[in-house]
Amino acid sequence: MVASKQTEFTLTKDTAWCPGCGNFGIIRALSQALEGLGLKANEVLYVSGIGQAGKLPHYIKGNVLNTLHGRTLPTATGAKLANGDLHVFAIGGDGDGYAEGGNHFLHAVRKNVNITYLVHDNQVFGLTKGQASPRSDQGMVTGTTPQGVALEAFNPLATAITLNAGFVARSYAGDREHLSRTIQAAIQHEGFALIDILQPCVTFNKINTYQFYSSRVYDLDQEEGYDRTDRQVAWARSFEWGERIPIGIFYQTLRPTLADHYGELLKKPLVKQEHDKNYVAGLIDSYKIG
Amino acid sequence: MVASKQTEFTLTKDTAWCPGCGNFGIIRALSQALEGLGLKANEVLYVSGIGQAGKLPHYIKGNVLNTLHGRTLPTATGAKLANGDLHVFAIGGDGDGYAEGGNHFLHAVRKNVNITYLVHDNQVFGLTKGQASPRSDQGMVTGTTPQGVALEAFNPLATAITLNAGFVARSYAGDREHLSRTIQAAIQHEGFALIDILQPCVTFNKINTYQFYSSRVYDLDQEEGYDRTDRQVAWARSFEWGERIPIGIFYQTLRPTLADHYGELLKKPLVKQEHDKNYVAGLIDSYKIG
Amino acid sequence: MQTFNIKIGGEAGQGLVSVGNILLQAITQEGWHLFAHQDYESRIRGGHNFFQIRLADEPVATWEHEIDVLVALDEATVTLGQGELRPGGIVIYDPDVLGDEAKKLVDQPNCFGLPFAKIAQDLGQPKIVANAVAAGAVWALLSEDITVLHQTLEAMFGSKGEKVAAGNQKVASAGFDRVRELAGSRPKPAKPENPGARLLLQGNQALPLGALAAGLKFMSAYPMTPATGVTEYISEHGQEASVVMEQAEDEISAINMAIGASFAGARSMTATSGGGFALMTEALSLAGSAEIPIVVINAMRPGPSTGLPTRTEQGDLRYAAAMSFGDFPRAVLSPGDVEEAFYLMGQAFNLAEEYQMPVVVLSDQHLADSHVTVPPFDLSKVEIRRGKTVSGTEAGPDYLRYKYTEDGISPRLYPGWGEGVVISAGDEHDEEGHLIEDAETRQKMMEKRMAKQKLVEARALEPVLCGADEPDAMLIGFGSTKGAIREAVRILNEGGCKVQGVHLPQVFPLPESLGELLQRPGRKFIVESNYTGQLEELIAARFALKPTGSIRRYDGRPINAQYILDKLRGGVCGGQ
Amino acid sequence: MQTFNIKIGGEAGQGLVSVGNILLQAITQEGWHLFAHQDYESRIRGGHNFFQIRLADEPVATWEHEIDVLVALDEATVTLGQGELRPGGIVIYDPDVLGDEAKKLVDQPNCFGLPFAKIAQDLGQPKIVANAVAAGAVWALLSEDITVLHQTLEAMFGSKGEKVAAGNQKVASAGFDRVRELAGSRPKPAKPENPGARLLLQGNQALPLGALAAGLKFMSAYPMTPATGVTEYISEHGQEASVVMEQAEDEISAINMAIGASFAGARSMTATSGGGFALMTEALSLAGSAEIPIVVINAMRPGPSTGLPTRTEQGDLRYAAAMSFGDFPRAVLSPGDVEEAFYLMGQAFNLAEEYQMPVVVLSDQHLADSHVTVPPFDLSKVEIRRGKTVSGTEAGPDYLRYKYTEDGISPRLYPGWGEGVVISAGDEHDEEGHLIEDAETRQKMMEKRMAKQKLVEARALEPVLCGADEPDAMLIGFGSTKGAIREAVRILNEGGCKVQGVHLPQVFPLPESLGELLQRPGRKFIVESNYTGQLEELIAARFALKPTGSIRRYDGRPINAQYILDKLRGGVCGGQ
Ligand SMILES: Cc1ncc(C[n+]2csc(CCOP(=O)(O)OP(=O)(O)O)c2C)c(N)n1
Ligand SMILES: Cc1ncc(C[n+]2csc(CCOP(=O)(O)OP(=O)(O)O)c2C)c(N)n1
Ligand code: SF4
Ligand code: SF4
Ligand SMILES: [Mg+2]
Ligand SMILES: [Mg+2]
Repeated sequence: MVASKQTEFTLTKDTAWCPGCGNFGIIRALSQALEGLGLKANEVLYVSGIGQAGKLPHYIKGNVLNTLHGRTLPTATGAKLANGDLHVFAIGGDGDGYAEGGNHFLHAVRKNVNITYLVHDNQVFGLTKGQASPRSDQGMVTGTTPQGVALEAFNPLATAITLNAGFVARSYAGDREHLSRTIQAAIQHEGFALIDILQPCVTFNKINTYQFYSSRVYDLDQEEGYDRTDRQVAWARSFEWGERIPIGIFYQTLRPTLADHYGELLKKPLVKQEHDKNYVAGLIDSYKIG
Repeated sequence: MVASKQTEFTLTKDTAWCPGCGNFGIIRALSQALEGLGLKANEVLYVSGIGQAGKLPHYIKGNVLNTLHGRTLPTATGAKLANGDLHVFAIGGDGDGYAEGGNHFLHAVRKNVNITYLVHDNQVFGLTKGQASPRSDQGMVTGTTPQGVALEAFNPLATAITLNAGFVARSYAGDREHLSRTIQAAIQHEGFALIDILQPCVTFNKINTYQFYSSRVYDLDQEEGYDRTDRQVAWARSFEWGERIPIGIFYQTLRPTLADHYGELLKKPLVKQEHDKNYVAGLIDSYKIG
Repeated sequence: MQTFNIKIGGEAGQGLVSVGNILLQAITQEGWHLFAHQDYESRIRGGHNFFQIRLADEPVATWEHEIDVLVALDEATVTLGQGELRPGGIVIYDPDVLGDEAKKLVDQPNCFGLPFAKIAQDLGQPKIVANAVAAGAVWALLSEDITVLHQTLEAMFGSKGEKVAAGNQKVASAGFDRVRELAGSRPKPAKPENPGARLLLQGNQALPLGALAAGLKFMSAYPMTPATGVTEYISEHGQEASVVMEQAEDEISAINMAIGASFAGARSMTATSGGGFALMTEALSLAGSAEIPIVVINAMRPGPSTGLPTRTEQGDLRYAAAMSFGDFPRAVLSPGDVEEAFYLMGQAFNLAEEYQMPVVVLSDQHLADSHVTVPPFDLSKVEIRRGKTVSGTEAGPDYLRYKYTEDGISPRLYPGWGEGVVISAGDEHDEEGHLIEDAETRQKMMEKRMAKQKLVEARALEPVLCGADEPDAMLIGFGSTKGAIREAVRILNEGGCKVQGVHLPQVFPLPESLGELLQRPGRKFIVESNYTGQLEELIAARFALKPTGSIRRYDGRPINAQYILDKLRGGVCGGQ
Repeated sequence: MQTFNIKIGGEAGQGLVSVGNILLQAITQEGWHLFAHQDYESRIRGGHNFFQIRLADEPVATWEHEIDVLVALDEATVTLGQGELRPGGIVIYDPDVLGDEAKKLVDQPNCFGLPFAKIAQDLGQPKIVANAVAAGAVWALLSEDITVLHQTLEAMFGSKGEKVAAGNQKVASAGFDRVRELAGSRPKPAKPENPGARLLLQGNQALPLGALAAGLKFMSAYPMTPATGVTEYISEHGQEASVVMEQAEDEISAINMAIGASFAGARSMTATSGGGFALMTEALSLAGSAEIPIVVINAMRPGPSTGLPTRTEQGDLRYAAAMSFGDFPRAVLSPGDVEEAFYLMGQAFNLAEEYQMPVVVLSDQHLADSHVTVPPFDLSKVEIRRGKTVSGTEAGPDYLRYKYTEDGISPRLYPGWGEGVVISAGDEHDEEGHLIEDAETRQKMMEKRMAKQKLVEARALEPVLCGADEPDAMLIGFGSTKGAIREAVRILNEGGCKVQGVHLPQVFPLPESLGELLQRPGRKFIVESNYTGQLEELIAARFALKPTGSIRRYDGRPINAQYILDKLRGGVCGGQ
């Protein structure tokens, strides 16, 4: 069955992305990662937001829930709590995740549900034609920031580490092997895993291009002495953004997941559990008088 | 006019708070801070959320905008941008600010508008009768968490520091002098200033009581060698929560505020600027043909 | 029907809910039917609140203005409550909490002072047990025999140890004896002959119980009065009932979590009130487009905005019916009482799953917080219909989530349950679930979805009628006005009018039969708790008919029969 | 009226908007009136999009199905566009982008191949200048003289340097000459005699321009198609127009920021589309309760949910009218065309400030993205009325923000402008603005607020009529169907029918005079771009009247006159 395994996650040819978009690198890496782990398409659920990134699940095989702009994380959380057998991905852009979805980002990290969150970080709102996102560099001129972006760019890695996320990584759409490997590690991590993926947007982001990244990124995993269990070190390192930009797993730690907290109840997928009429009958009886 | 100054911010006797509530300490400290700075009630605007904390502005003199649960920060931001002459406070509970309002918290810090944000941190949802808030201790049993809170408590200080807030402080409702001093420093800080105020809720929080805090809090400002301009040190210190709990200004740095970014435009309060009909006439003309 | 009304007033934190609850239990145990409602402020301590119990020899479903016994735990109760006293009504007050002015007011033969706390303390009990003194005092006016009250105290406090129960009993006896002494022997309220077994519970218990009975598997919510009771109920029983109840960071997260769980195959719901509901509406539109079943309880309180958080109103009807942007199938249900609340929850889930759409259940503070005695719920009447689902084998590898079908309902497969994959989208999509741009598919998919709405409309829940069959006048309402309308109809018919009551358990889409009813001769009055007449508007929008008159209330207090009769002022039959 | 239609089709990123814009400018400059609309997919590159220009010798306000010139930048344009060609219509295509099948389709005498890119490159110009080749080619069918097109290119590209402009002109000439060669000399479209000065702009320019003219001071928004144009417009001009435009992290923040600024005294607005609007509705209820003026542009696109983000629909009307939970004063305006869009923005702000309430302006993708030539806007007609405001001195130290007044409008003081303080609340409040719990104040405050709604209703914007005065039939619509209805009415009347067009610039509350119009004899047809007939519903809700027939579209494409006529199929007068 090697043949079938290899084609489980083949990609659709016809996409709505611009030629050269970093999203192609991401979808190829994802496909490679899933096939590498020998997963079946019907075991995988992609919960997507709205944006260019959010279109990804429509170009690869698997279950899909295309939700609202900014709402991938709660929706993915609900789906995973209901059926722990599914491998659940939340997939969206940096606008989706860090602007509209910022509050869910904070609290999904805290909830520590066992899902993998892929953020296609192109540092702009792609689908709406290039406005500033929380990840845009200070000074970047866009349709909504003609005087240049005033705010410091949001640091998702530092924020996740501050919230004690169990798996915090950055990868790069231009490095398929690294990204595929990182996705596999994220899937294998028990708990919430964030991968912020540097994704060149060839149409709207003329600053953070392939060229920009290719000369800057270096792999943390290969840094001698880097200890990804040291939270403070990871936090500090996540601010490095200049001539050198680290990619890799910044921080990893195991914490009880939300499902663990539910104990016995979630030992078996909730959706496969029977309805206990007797318990309800007992509750009704507790109100009975006379 | 000393007499009038002393009564500018006198408090209403009749409140809807429980006797002994930490909110009394906060309102007294606020009144003291404002009078100490010689402010006038009509120069001050309190933008409040919904919750027990959000009732505060109704018991002290000043302009008030009682908004929605969780929406103090954007509303205060809009008011301040429109009239920079107002001293604007955003006032709300920990549920208001870190649950419902979490996204605004992230981005208000980033925007760095010159407002003072007071969070009455009683570690529960007070007004709705004691459910867990993002600040509740792990394991705390409440109406919505009969098995105990599963999540690690949210660390607002570390998060604000991660987002490079310019003024990050914690104070304690039981220490009026400290709180009043800290509020004054926050008002005087140019930019967004957060004070997370430890506030005993005598009705619903039986863990984080006056007794709990009184034996634990110590003043960072009095720690020899503590350097509040060192971001990493501040971040690390903000996680200290046990036998000793630091209060004081954890981190302070000056960054351009959002108003600075608007440059000339906001040199004079927006609301006091005239409407420029000529500019509009010119715009219309730019579409004219024939 | 003979009724008897007890009103207990005091500050928040003084224990009036506790006095109320003791009495509710004992009164029911003793054999009466009852209806009890609450009025409280948006604060935790202080203020002026009350708990009002109406007991009767027949089932009752609304409250009365006039009071037979006023129990004053604070001064305000004496000042405010006196005017409501029926001739011959009795006041039991705590002299230790009254100021001089109030003391003058109670200087009357029907007013009896009992220093509740002092009595308890004198008997060596903690102050908090003063509640039992008050309960005992009231009991003396209800029964010659304190046994049932003692049993109730035993049942309620037994788990806290024998001493606690005994202490409560002792002080209750003291209160009981004292009032018998002061008030002498008086005729007692009439009792039903054979009341049988009854359940005693409130809307905020019946709704979640109905959800559990209907097989709820997942709930996520963010607290908001007056919906919090539902959330806390499911939190409390979730673990044992095999239900996940997860508190969310906000309402947007709450509904989207529930939608995610529902997509995965779990019966899911959330509960909130106006402001939180507003935040959920975007996701309701998603559920409409992606065809994901979801049930939302919106427990209404007076708006706009934060309004009066602890009072009642029916001001979200128009908004709930409009629901969200764009056109998509939906239903809005409006239980009128505790019993209906239980059964309608099952209907809500069935509708949501059979038509794969959002269903809103409109509750309100009056329904949520009122206690009532009802016939025991019949679990065998709760049918769980999950609609057109397919097994993995039936679905096969080429499953189409949005297959075009005649009735517009596409068979549902849960993701991961078969070889085929499930592709759902809020973007416009084709049968498979993938995104489309062309006009033809868009039109077909809209028509597929909206075909479901025709079915929902065709099987809309029928109006619940009472009173005259060929009436001269009709009183029409929805939600928690049901009991008030029913009682007004009874009184009017007893007075010789021919009046019919029409309660609408479903307000959107409205049943066709309502249009037929409205076309019959006779005057029509629409009764509702909002300013603009939102039900009236929905009826006009659907049937192009306007009523004869409107009875509305918008001061945050519940409508009762007397309110309706006062507003009608004879105009309903005879007269004008 | 004589019209001529040009359709340019291609992939996103191929520059068809650029071809379109060049032609729009030149056509207007040459003296025609025009209407141009766009159809594009929710993607940045690829797909199939078009830009369609209708020029005429009279003002035009809608589009036609039939095309005189089809310009194909891609293969799909040839395949899909052929059927729309008028007899004698011409196809200009790029042979280099066609496959064999498509090549067969263009193997006809009316089809002319021009390798746009190649022509540009052969003339030493970059590929991107191919757009000017296409523009020149079209121009050959419009005019004998290329001067105006050359001037246009100079005006558009002059700022990029002389060489760029000259290069564009050179290749335009090549396209022009080539088509004259291939197609020979043909009669040219008729021109207006004296067109005078016209503005050429689109809805997404007229709306923000109207806001600036009305004295906008503050805007905050989060991008969402098709409202983003408004946001980017204010971003671009804000600094110079003394307006703060701040991008928000989400729509909730956007509207609350704007409300904060408005409270502080700045005319404020936000703009969004369905999903974002849903997220804003909670704050609309706050604005209603706290009586804070706010204007929200909701640019509609087909829902439910994400739907078809770049297409058009009028499916949010019901939801916008319901607006939020609870009852509060509000208005919903619906500009029908670019000119009305400009002036209605001023009305929206005046309404919002005079009645201290939220006002929603419903735009849609068709209005937002369509270009049209209109008479120059008259700034002197834009009156800025900020309503009942008081100076600090007038207000005095005891200013009451919610003072009871006869008309329900309490004088507004901006915080910090006087000695008195301004206390505003979304919680129910007293005259001062402090929180209350009692029924009496609640009722009075509701009545004070709702008194304003009566005024809003009494001065609702009148229907805009066209066609016959005593008609046999009426076509009624709102928003961007205005032009289509107007044209259908004209055609029907020219055909001997007596038909009247009724456009509603205000859809909530509806003007009383609409009820009178509807009560006149004759058939009534309601025209709208949604599935369920939302305008029909609002009319029935208000006037209890149902129309004779409904003309609806819900495939995401705009209604035009032909669509209306096709649906009427003679039923409007004579016939059935
Ligand atoms: C509630 C809501 N607000 C706004 C939008 C419009 N919108 C769609 S995608 C998008 C931003 C896309 O940016 P990002 O999430 O970074 O994704 P990208 O396209 O860059 O991959 C926005 C603002 C929407 N669909 N829904
Ligand atoms: C949108 C919305 N959701 C929920 C509520 C209900 N609510 C009111 S106050 C509150 C929480 C209060 O907690 P916190 O903000 O910590 O303030 P506290 O009362 O503890 O001072 C909640 C959930 C609301 N008013 N609006
Ligand atoms: S706009 Fe940017 S992110 Fe979107 S598809 Fe094109 S290159 Fe990719
Ligand atoms: S409930 Fe807690 S926070 Fe609220 S007033 Fe009482 S003590 Fe204070
Ligand atoms: Mg992006
Ligand atoms: Mg709190």
